[in-house]
Amino acid sequence: MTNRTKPGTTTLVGIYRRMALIKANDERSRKVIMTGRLVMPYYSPRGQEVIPSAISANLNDSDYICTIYRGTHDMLAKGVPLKDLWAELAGRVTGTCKGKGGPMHITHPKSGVMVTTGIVGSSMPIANGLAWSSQLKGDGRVTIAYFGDGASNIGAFHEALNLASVWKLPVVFVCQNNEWGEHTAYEKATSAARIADRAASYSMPGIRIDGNDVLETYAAAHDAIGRARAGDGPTLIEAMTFRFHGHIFGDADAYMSPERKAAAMAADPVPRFRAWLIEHGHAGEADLAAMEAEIDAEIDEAIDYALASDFPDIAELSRDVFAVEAA
Amino acid sequence: MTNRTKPGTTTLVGIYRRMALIKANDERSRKVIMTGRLVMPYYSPRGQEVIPSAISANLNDSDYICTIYRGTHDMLAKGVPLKDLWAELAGRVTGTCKGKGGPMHITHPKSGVMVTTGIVGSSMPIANGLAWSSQLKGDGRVTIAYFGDGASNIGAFHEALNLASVWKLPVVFVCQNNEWGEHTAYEKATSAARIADRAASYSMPGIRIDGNDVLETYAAAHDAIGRARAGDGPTLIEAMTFRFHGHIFGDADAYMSPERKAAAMAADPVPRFRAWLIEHGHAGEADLAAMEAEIDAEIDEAIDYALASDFPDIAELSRDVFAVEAA
Amino acid sequence: MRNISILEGINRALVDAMEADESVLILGEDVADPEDGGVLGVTKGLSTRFGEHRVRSTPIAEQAIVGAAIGVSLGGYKPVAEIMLMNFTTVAMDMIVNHAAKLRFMSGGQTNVPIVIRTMTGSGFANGGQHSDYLEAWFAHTAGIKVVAPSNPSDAYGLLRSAIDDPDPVIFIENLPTYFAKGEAPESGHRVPIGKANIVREGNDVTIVAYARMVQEATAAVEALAARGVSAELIDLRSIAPWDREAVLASVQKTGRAIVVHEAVTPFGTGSEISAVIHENLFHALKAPVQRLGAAFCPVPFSRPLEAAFAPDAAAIEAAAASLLA
Amino acid sequence: MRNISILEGINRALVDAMEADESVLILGEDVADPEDGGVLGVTKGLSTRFGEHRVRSTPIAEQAIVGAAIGVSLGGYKPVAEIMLMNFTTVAMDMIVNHAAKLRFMSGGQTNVPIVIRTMTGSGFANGGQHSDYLEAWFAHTAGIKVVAPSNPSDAYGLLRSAIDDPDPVIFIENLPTYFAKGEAPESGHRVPIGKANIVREGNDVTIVAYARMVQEATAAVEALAARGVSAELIDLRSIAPWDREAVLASVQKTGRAIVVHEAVTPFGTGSEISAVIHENLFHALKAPVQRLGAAFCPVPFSRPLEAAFAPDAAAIEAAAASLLA
Ligand SMILES: Cc1ncc(C[n+]2csc(CCOP(=O)(O)OP(=O)(O)O)c2C)c(N)n1
Ligand SMILES: Cc1ncc(C[n+]2csc(CCOP(=O)(O)OP(=O)(O)O)c2C)c(N)n1
Ligand SMILES: [Mg+2]
Ligand SMILES: [Mg+2]
Repeated sequence: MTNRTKPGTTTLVGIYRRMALIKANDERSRKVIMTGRLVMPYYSPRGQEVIPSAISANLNDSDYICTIYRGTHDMLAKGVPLKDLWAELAGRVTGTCKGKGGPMHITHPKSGVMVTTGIVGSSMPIANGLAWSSQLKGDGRVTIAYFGDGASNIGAFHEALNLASVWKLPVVFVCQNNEWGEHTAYEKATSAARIADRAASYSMPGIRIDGNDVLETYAAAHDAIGRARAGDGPTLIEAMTFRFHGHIFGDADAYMSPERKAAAMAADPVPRFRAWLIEHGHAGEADLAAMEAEIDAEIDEAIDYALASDFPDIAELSRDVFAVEAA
Repeated sequence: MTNRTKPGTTTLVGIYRRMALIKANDERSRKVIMTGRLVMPYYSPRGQEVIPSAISANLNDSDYICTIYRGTHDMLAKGVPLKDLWAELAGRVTGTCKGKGGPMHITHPKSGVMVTTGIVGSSMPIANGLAWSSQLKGDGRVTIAYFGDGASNIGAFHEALNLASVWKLPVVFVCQNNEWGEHTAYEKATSAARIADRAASYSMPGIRIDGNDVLETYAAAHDAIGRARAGDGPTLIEAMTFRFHGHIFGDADAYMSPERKAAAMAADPVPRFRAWLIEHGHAGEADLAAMEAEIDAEIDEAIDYALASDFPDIAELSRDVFAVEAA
Repeated sequence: MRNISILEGINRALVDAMEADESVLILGEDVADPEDGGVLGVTKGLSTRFGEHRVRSTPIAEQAIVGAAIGVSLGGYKPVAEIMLMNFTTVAMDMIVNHAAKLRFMSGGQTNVPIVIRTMTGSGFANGGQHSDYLEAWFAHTAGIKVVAPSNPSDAYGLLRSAIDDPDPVIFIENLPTYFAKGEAPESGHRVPIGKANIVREGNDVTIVAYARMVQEATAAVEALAARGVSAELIDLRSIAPWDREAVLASVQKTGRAIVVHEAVTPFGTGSEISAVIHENLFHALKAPVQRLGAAFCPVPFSRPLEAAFAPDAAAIEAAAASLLA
Repeated sequence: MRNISILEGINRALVDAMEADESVLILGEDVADPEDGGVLGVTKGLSTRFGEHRVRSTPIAEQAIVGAAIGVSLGGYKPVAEIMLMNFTTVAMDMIVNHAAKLRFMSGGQTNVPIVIRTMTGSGFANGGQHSDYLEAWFAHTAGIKVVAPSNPSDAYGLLRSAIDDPDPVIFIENLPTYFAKGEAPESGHRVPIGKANIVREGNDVTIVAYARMVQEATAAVEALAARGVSAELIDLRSIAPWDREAVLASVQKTGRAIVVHEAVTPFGTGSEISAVIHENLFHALKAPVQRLGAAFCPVPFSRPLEAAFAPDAAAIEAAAASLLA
């Protein structure tokens, strides 16, 4: 790692704050569903905290991301406010999308979260278009397309990476390889030993990194985002990680090797990075504990706010279908 | 080239016969359209004769191919009878498809031509299924999926190659790289320097060959087909060639460099291989001239047969939609 | 006879079809047992019983799935492909519409595509705008493909067996919210002919045509109407393409009034076709115009009260019937 | 005023829109001038005039094309994406239906997708089963997307300008066999409002509703009917979603009889929707049931006599009108 790509203390602590927020938010989400306070399909990103946290530390508010049903971590790392998010999860009119989109379709342009999609592979072609708009305007923005390992086998991945390369778009394709696509193991679905190797098909830099390693992820993102901003085109980053929970809330994970899962959970990147920060003098235990308490309070507040908010009016069914409401 | 993959005289002359047939048939097709005897969309394969001719020399009648709108050469090389073909082009009830499919949808299971498609990329996913049927039956058949360079940028290509590799299917993907997809040059659409390199994305052997060179094409096909038959999975062959005429009959080719085109036509693979055969003592000038005359006569006969055949009855509109005709 | 769920009915139909015919295959995401026999277990036990060569989990690649199904059917097999949710057919429309539906015709009858595409959908589970659409009208508008949508375990079994028997492609639509709805178990080997409706309840005042989950809502409506002294005839269409014109027309001939209910949005939906045909054929027998009841014309909303108001329910059906009779 | 072709009308609309608004972009296969401005030259001259950054030829990758259009529109642009033939929308249905049509609603109105998808189709050019389908009913059945299909150069110009102005996604359907049909040139800046039909000819005995190439066939039929003393009113729908209910209902209120003509197959087609709505609204005013005239229920056949018999023609429309009046 060059010095250029070595983050300073503020940045490192900022990354940790994102990670801690994602972890705490996930734990609360599962509890809130378990206790029946909310009903929603929930795709836990637990275990994948590092990736968007380290990437977002290289992004501005005005940079764009397109993410997927699992992307709560990507959204939080990019800055979607907790209250707006929770109100959306609760289907309330105060939510990011007035409750009409729900967890799989969080949109929050103010923080650059332009599209959240439930269709595997579809974040990538749209990310290209956002990147094209930046290329046209010369506004220096970068677009991140998040997707999973399973999504690297669908047609949209191929079409999008090819176009991005031919048009030299300022986009970074970030594959969060958590080894599973629903219940199917990586090897059973994916013919490439490494997804990063697929970048060669598009004459695009491709790199596989340990997506649970903050410094490695930060550096790879820094390089790729820098390339994009400089007009040097797209990059494919394959960030290795592991999904701690079932594909969707309620999935008991019977298909997974318990040993593999236990090992991954034992190597939980969040406490690991926390310890590293303290060990390397970037933060004190008390500071981090205070930060975590603050996060917990914010989440509490957001949930209370969400659950106290109104549901949208039934009339919303005919609004936002078109610009002008049909008579 | 190993001895194993060096074709003998009968094979070589057989390949030439296919090439001569394709060339003569193309010339007649364009004439027949020009003079208004037939109205049909026509995608000339002129210049691409070697590829299916050398490949088919490695195939049995029972092997399958899936090809595209441009694939008259692929069909003829695989053995679709001229009369049935021409009757289809003329929309007659004696045609391969009773006139209902037309040039873009020639189907002739007896010679293994299972699907001809007008949708870019779609030959590949279907070829996988045919190959899967052979794998299940253990019948030793191989399926060839023909497609163009432009098609290597569409989603179906990616999905099909990945599945074929994961399932180790007995299929060979043959990309006829004629440097153009409609009016768009290879480089403007395709981010890989070589399509063959894309095979690495699928842990599949990939080879770029001179598709206008009979011996090289024969050898590559021999290896790939052998691998497929032996249960060793798919191969991607990128066969370099050049399209002598416009994308479709009537296209004036304004977008092409006249020099490049002239050079390609000057290197016409058909007379070149003809000369080579004579030079190497595989055939005499008189033999080949007689063969060519025979081909011409066969084409004449086929066209006459086609034009003398009846059109299908209007009642055919409601037949073959389902197995049982709707009342 | 013991009760089973729709999900079990589907599972049994697959088991019995695979048992009866070696050429029956299954493919789709997560369908094999190492992958739990599907995210909801619909295909559970099949790969263990019949082998992973006949029950294959696939990559997430719907074009490749449907393409493989088409090709293997051309090679003599009868594949049942699962497209997990109906909205995901959108990435495989070329394979379904340009190929599966057309190869028989375009080949002049030389090749046919005896595949079944099982897919699932339905609002009510808070899955939002990209996971709950009913798109049956698209396929019904496509020559060369059949569409069925059962509403109970026995029909699910019988229609799936018929779909697998069928020499042409069939879209088999399952409904998520009623997967665990129980009903009478079918006898093994039971068939429901494609194109044949089921008169769930006879009546004289109004005909209600429904399918899939809407049959449950309509059943409740019919009971409520009966309590009000209205005799409604309920037809479970079961097959959407082809649909049972004879049964529907005979019923409306008798009642003079009809309501068509579906969960897809109303405009350009299957209700429009059925309404048009009823009007064309029973112009003089009709006492009032046919009513169409479909979902609100918007994407499926997430928020619970919006989702609850999205698709027709028993109350809406009852109200429509009452207004027709007013 | 001088005559121009539909193709020229489209080209001019693009030129004028790009001239008027820097945010208008064009993308699609072969659309730029090094690629001849499209295989038929519809976009000829544009990249030379406005630059290849605004008029971009793409790889053959319709998901990537529509995806890029969606994304760039989220970034503030107004792209016009060309999907060369309507059958190729089948490989981009996810992008069109799950994304373009839904993002405004799913985002609660925060984002919108002001894109135009130009596409071309139509039987009559011997292009066979995979190049000639009319699929407008699919899109009309999708909440969040508009569909238009002009029949003459002036409407082509005016509708395309309106489609580009529109803040929501619009499918703009062109017809191959009438690309070179001439008609009055529009004034620069002309707009045809989306959702507004054109009464091509007034009449009292029967209303004929048509769009795209069927307007030409209907025009011939109307003339033949006039010669027989039948006064037919011809409505060129122009917009299919939303369609002009007011105009159609007012006309049928007057005539009491209606025929709906389209080139798509009849079952579950747009004619079914229009028929259903007419019956619902004019139950008592109708003198006879609405007739639907669509293509034969099969894939588009290649053979010339079959293709000629596939879609409705003037004679069929005339016969339908005569039978309605009999
Ligand atoms: C086109 C499509 N096919 C199938 C699905 C169902 N599905 C939802 S998530 C998922 C697995 C995706 O795996 P991966 O891309 O690795 O992402 P992860 O969920 O592991 O983050 C599948 C198959 C879908 N949403 N879209
Ligand atoms: C999905 C799809 N998009 C676009 C087209 C229009 N089209 C027909 S042929 C062609 C070019 C294909 O180029 P390539 O794959 O190189 O094959 P070639 O024609 O050169 O043999 C295109 C764009 C199509 N048929 N299908
Ligand atoms: Mg994954
Ligand atoms: Mg090519």
